[in-house]
Amino acid sequence: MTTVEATRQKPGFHVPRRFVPVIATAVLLVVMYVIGISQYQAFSDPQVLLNIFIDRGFVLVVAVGMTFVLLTGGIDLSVGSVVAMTAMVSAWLLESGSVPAGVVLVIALAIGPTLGFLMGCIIHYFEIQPFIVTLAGMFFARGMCTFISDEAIPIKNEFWVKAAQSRIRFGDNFISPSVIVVFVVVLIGAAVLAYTRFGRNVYAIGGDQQSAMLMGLPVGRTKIAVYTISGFCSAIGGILLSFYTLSGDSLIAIGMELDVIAAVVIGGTLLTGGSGYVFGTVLGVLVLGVIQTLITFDGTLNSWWTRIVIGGLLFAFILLQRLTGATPRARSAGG
Amino acid sequence: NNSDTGGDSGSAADEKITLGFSQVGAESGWRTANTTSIKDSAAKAGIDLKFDDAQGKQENQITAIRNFIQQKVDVIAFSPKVETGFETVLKEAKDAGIPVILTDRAVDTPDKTLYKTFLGSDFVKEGKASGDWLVNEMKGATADVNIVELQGTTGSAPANDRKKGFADAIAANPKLKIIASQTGNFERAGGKAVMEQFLKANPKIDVLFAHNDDMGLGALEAITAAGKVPGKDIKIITIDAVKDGMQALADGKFNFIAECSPLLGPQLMELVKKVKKGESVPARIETQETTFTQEQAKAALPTRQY
Amino acid sequence: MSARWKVLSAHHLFWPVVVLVGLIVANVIYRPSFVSIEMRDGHLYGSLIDIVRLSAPLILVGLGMTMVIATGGIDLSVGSVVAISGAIACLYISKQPDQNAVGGVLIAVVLGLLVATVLGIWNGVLVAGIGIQPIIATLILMVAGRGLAQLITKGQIITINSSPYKLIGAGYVLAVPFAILIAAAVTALTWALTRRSALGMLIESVGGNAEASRLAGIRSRRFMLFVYAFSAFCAGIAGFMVTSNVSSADGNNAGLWIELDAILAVVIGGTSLAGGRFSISGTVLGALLIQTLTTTVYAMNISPQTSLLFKALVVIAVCLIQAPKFRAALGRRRRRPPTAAPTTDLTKVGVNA
Amino acid sequence: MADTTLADTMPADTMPIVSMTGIDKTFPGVTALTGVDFRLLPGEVHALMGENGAGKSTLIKVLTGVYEADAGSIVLAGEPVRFTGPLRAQAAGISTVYQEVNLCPNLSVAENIYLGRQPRSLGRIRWGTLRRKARELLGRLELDLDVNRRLDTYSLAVQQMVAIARAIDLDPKVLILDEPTSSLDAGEVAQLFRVMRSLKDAGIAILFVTHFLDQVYEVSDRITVLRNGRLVGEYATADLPQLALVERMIGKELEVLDRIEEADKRPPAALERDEVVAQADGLGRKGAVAPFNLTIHKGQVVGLAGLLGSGRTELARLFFGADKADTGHLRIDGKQVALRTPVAAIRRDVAYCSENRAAEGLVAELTVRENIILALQAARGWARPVPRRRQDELVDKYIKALSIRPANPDLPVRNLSGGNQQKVVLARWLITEPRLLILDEPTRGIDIGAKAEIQKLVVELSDGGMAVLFISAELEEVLRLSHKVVVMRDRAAVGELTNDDTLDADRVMEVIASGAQP
Ligand SMILES: Nc1ncnc2c1ncn2[C@@H]1O[C@H](COP(=O)(O)OP(=O)(O)OP(=O)(O)O)[C@@H](O)[C@H]1O
Ligand SMILES: Nc1ncnc2c1ncn2[C@@H]1O[C@H](COP(=O)(O)OP(=O)(O)OP(=O)(O)O)[C@@H](O)[C@H]1O
Ligand SMILES: [Mg+2]
Ligand SMILES: [Mg+2]
Repeated sequence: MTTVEATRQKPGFHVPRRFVPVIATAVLLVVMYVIGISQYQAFSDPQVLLNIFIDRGFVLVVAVGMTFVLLTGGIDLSVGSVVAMTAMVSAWLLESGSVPAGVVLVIALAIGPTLGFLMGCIIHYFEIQPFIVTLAGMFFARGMCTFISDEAIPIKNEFWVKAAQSRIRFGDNFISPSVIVVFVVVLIGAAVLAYTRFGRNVYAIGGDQQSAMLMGLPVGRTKIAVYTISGFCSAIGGILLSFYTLSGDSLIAIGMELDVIAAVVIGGTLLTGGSGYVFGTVLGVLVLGVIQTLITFDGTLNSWWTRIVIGGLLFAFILLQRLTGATPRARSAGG
Repeated sequence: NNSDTGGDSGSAADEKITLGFSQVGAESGWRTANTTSIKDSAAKAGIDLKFDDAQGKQENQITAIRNFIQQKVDVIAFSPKVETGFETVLKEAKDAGIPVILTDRAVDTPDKTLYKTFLGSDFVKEGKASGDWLVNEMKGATADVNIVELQGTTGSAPANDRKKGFADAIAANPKLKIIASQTGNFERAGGKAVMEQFLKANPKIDVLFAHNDDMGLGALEAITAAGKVPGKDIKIITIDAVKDGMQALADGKFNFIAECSPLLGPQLMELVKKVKKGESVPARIETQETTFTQEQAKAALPTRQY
Repeated sequence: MSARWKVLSAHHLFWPVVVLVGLIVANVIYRPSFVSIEMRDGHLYGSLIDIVRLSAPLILVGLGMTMVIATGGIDLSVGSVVAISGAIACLYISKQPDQNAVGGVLIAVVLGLLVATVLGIWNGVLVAGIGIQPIIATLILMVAGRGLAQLITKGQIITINSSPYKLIGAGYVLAVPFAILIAAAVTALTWALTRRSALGMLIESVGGNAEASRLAGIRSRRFMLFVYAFSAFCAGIAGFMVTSNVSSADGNNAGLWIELDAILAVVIGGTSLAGGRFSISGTVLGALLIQTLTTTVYAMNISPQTSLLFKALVVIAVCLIQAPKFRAALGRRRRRPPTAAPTTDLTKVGVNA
Repeated sequence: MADTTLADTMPADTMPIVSMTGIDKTFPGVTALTGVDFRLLPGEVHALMGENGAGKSTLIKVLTGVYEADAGSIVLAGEPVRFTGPLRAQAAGISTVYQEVNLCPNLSVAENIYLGRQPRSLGRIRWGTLRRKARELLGRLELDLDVNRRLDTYSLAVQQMVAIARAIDLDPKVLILDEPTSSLDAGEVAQLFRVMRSLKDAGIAILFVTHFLDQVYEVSDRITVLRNGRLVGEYATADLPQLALVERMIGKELEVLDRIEEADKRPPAALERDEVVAQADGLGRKGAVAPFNLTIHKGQVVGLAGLLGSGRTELARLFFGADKADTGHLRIDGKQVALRTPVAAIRRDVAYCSENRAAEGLVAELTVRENIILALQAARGWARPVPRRRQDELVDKYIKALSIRPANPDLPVRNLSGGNQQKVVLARWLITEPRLLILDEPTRGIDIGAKAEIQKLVVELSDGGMAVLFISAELEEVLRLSHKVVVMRDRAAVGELTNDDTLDADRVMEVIASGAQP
């Protein structure tokens, strides 16, 4: 099968096959956006798109981390809980008032990567499946949230409030400072994957871990690093979420891991690892954001129809992507 | 079709009011009744309702509110998932000149100008009403009264507040003791499974306090299966007063229910109209709710809507 | 260490059993009556019975999940299917003039199973027919399915009062909870279906190497279609149990997060998420372990605030001691002197014994 | 016990760069190595020989830290070492091409070569330089590849060359090549040997594993022989005649060579009049094979000869329905069939033994038994399991017939050595008793004894009336076995030669080179 594929490519100009998924997602996104504009006047305001970045920025940051993990063929289910725990810890430390904001920031940002590092170590050294280890991590982080406080804690710290409420304006439109952070994370993530040895090792491990090991690549270090990175991205996401909601709440971001995984996969990353781009992930998050926005703009769906429609749009999207040949046929076997 | 929600902001007073409503989700029958009430009343009051279901996610609620602002609706109302975290977007609404009404839960902010009014029940009060009834019921108790508690979803506001209200009330009588307290996630299945173990671990249970009817109904089955008589051997207090709960109360299986009414719709639509006209409204409006004993339940049951 | 111990502890179910027993012992220490089983009103009554009964839905869902995972897939939609099948059955029964009529209940059950199986086939078509990654393919139904369940119940809890239906999840036959009997029967059936025929091996082959299986003439897609349908079918039965247990269908909460527990059970039972070899007994044990954990939280009155932490710790502990690498590391630390000299003899004895 | 003649084989003044002593390695249930000593000198090509499962690959993996030895010591350049992984070994100057091609299929050719060593400036990978260097390096090996293309779009043989390129470019002190030539054609082997000699002249020590005796004598200086995980001896190549080498590898007397002789006698080629089993009429697939005609008769062995990448595998796959043909027809037993899936082909008693056993042959998780009965079981359907007794019969028979070792049918097949795995795949198809058997490189990576065994088997099968389509990189083998040779070049069948007494390797080469039938 493999030998045949190459021969399908015709000579002359063609888009490299590996970019097809991302391009397909982009095209579909544009189509959806145009549909939105044609249906709802207010949709055409560029602010609608900016709002997706403002509202889903933290999801995007977490998704960048998840992209690393999925590229190695792993999975990280703990992200939602780590996001919540980071926000919770920040709120809790700030509430006590005795810890300066800078220190809180550092502590809160350290939790995610630490947990990620530990999970990575367990996954690598003891060869336990990532799904299980990160599921335990998810329980743990969520448990820590309620353990810290089972009530939501508001944040009144000046720095946080400023980060939450200041707006960077250009013309009629604006973004929040968080969006800048999001863009920085996205750019760094993309650059690391494309232009560093570490980034390429991530792809190599996703392609064939055994081979990567035999080629003398630092498999263990890389695997531990991706979970640490994912933890770090979740921590940043948690901080952004705490900017966004100005509070810590033990029940927030439940089920977020599935949204994030869905976004990354819609963006063309294969769950089996080895193939995908951060830019695709950005598009994936935008797709989910546009779906959500369309539904809100419509404003006539009741609760269950909302879910059914989200599921339906997800299906339409994945189906189109699959049928346009953007994503290769899923390998049924994991290895 | 929705071109009317677009650009022209110079809406005259007699034009149809557009209300953007962000619901938390549809996690329980109570919530669904709440949604239905709001939709029906909006239709009846001739208000154009933009309804959004946040799927239980606060971030979705904020997004929805932002989109309502984008669409320039006349009034925004929402049931905050938690008290915290809405200040920023409320400021944006205020800047855009769109009045906001809170339903069901308040928002924790020092700046009370961010919303016009808060319409909803008081969970602490519900817990307290339950506790007060028990204190009164157990006035003459000579021995310790063993209470088990079925909590709502850990960390959720109703669970926290009802627990607190109840604990405060029963502090009045040191004989009233909570010997076990566990979450049943507001579900019947959870209530049943937890109660089964309560019954096995504690030979003497006198009272069950469940944070909602559903858990109470689940526990009911466990109690019956253990060979005890609910309502007699073990007194049962719950909150909500949904139809099934009221039935159990009328049948003598429950002993007391503190109502938590989801039927905010009519009151909300009144407020929307007032707010739109610029009339002043009180900052806090409590939903009309009551408590039920077994006799009251029998009387009220035939007219129960949900 | 004796040779017999060696053989025993090398069995893939050894450690899960040890942890299960450990949990039960801990419970007994906390409350001695935990293991006592008595007859009450002609029923078996006791915490252990509760555990087995409550784990029945999880066992069922786990069995289906085991098959799916063996093909290298995953099924996130089982929770939604649980809710849908339960909702359909309860809705149908609630519409009957006589809810206690056995015929009506049977029709309700058949209806529920039919819809569940159709949903499973849908998943199977997405995965095997269209080639969508299983996790995403089933995520679609996970999201939309909850909506469907709510659509069926109109977002309300449908309460029914049907003693034949109640039998499924809360009734007793010959003093034993019927749910346990159903779970046992389905387990035996699954075992027979996969291990007495070649089905199990062919599924394992597909999961182990799909391309090699194709070239060996195995119709992989049919098997994939089958496992998703089977998974949904099992979830359908679980849906009856869950709803029957409390005589009501709750479209929102029935089967919520059961997919995670089921996957956990499968993995604890020694089936790899990468596909290939699967173990039915392992899954059953995994489900029992998870339910024991939950019941322990209730029975020991562990505060809701810490119960998730407790669960996290136990899960990681179970997986760690099960991991050969971890045991090897432990063994090395225990046996080897700090100056890491060649460990020839000891290790060799270990392997040969 | 080993008749080690170290003193004679080793120049007195050289110190071994690698010296392994008393290496033991056991896997659960299998003892792979017992007390093996091994010495590798700088500037030599050292052949490691032994039958399938003798422990060659295991010894290499112990050396490079993939496995941890249970006992024994390793000294590298005078320093005792114990590598915890290939990364460390690589850093210490040992560069290895393992038996199974070990590259990342999802990355480009260029990237595979430089993975972990990409040229950088300021930490940023310089892709342009990387591609240029890759092109240069492959150019030195006379490989003309699009370095930007994904590796998995190339055939196994090309992948093998890429792996070798990578290993060479690591600038090693020690280069280990575990069966590098098993999928290469003659030209490429020659090219590889040129490179090996120049590396040797540069003082690099090369450890080389192969089952081709000719290659051993062509390129190696010294030989170490393993048998059943034990050291048999260490010899200077010049002092060890071929027969003696085979004797030491196999441990039996010259029996095996008789068998090879026997296989060499092929039956007269007068089968063209016999019943037609399969007939391709303008069968082809765009981009894979140009339309071709080919008739295979009952009891006939048709050999496919051609250079690497000439499309032999693709042609074979069309006969099996592994890929769908888009032009022409295929007739089997006179009936026109459209093979859309392998299932259809298997139903018509066609069997295909893929060249890529890891990806397309074995199910690593399953046991030897299960792998062997897999195709038979698939054909019977899931509901009719092969009865246990019949399984035992069949499996035992073929474990014996193909001397699969260890002879334990319940071992996971992944624990078998490369050659033994190959035999398992072969056994799988033999028990289905096909009418047309397609063998794509069936003898790759198989030791000399087993190779003779398989060749004999092919002759026997064809005598028994089975039609065989036989692909091998070894022209000799093709010529020895087939009644008819189809020559392929540039994805097209360019000639069909009846294998009578006049046909020899030179003639075939001529056709391959000229691209036309003489
Ligand atoms: N990972 C493993 N687990 C268990 N047994 C193994 C493993 N790897 C190798 N073996 C066993 O060790 C023995 C030596 O295998 P090895 O791969 O070293 O043979 P080899 O000499 O390279 O043979 P070949 O020429 O077929 O490649 C075999 O019996 C094999 O079955
Ligand atoms: N020297 C080369 N340069 C570029 N591409 C090559 C070269 N050699 C082979 N290929 C590629 O390898 C593939 C052909 O593999 P195929 O399996 O058909 O060959 P084959 O004749 O079966 O050879 P073998 O079985 O010896 O690998 C094609 O994709 C072809 O483009
Ligand atoms: Mg080998
Ligand atoms: Mg080939």
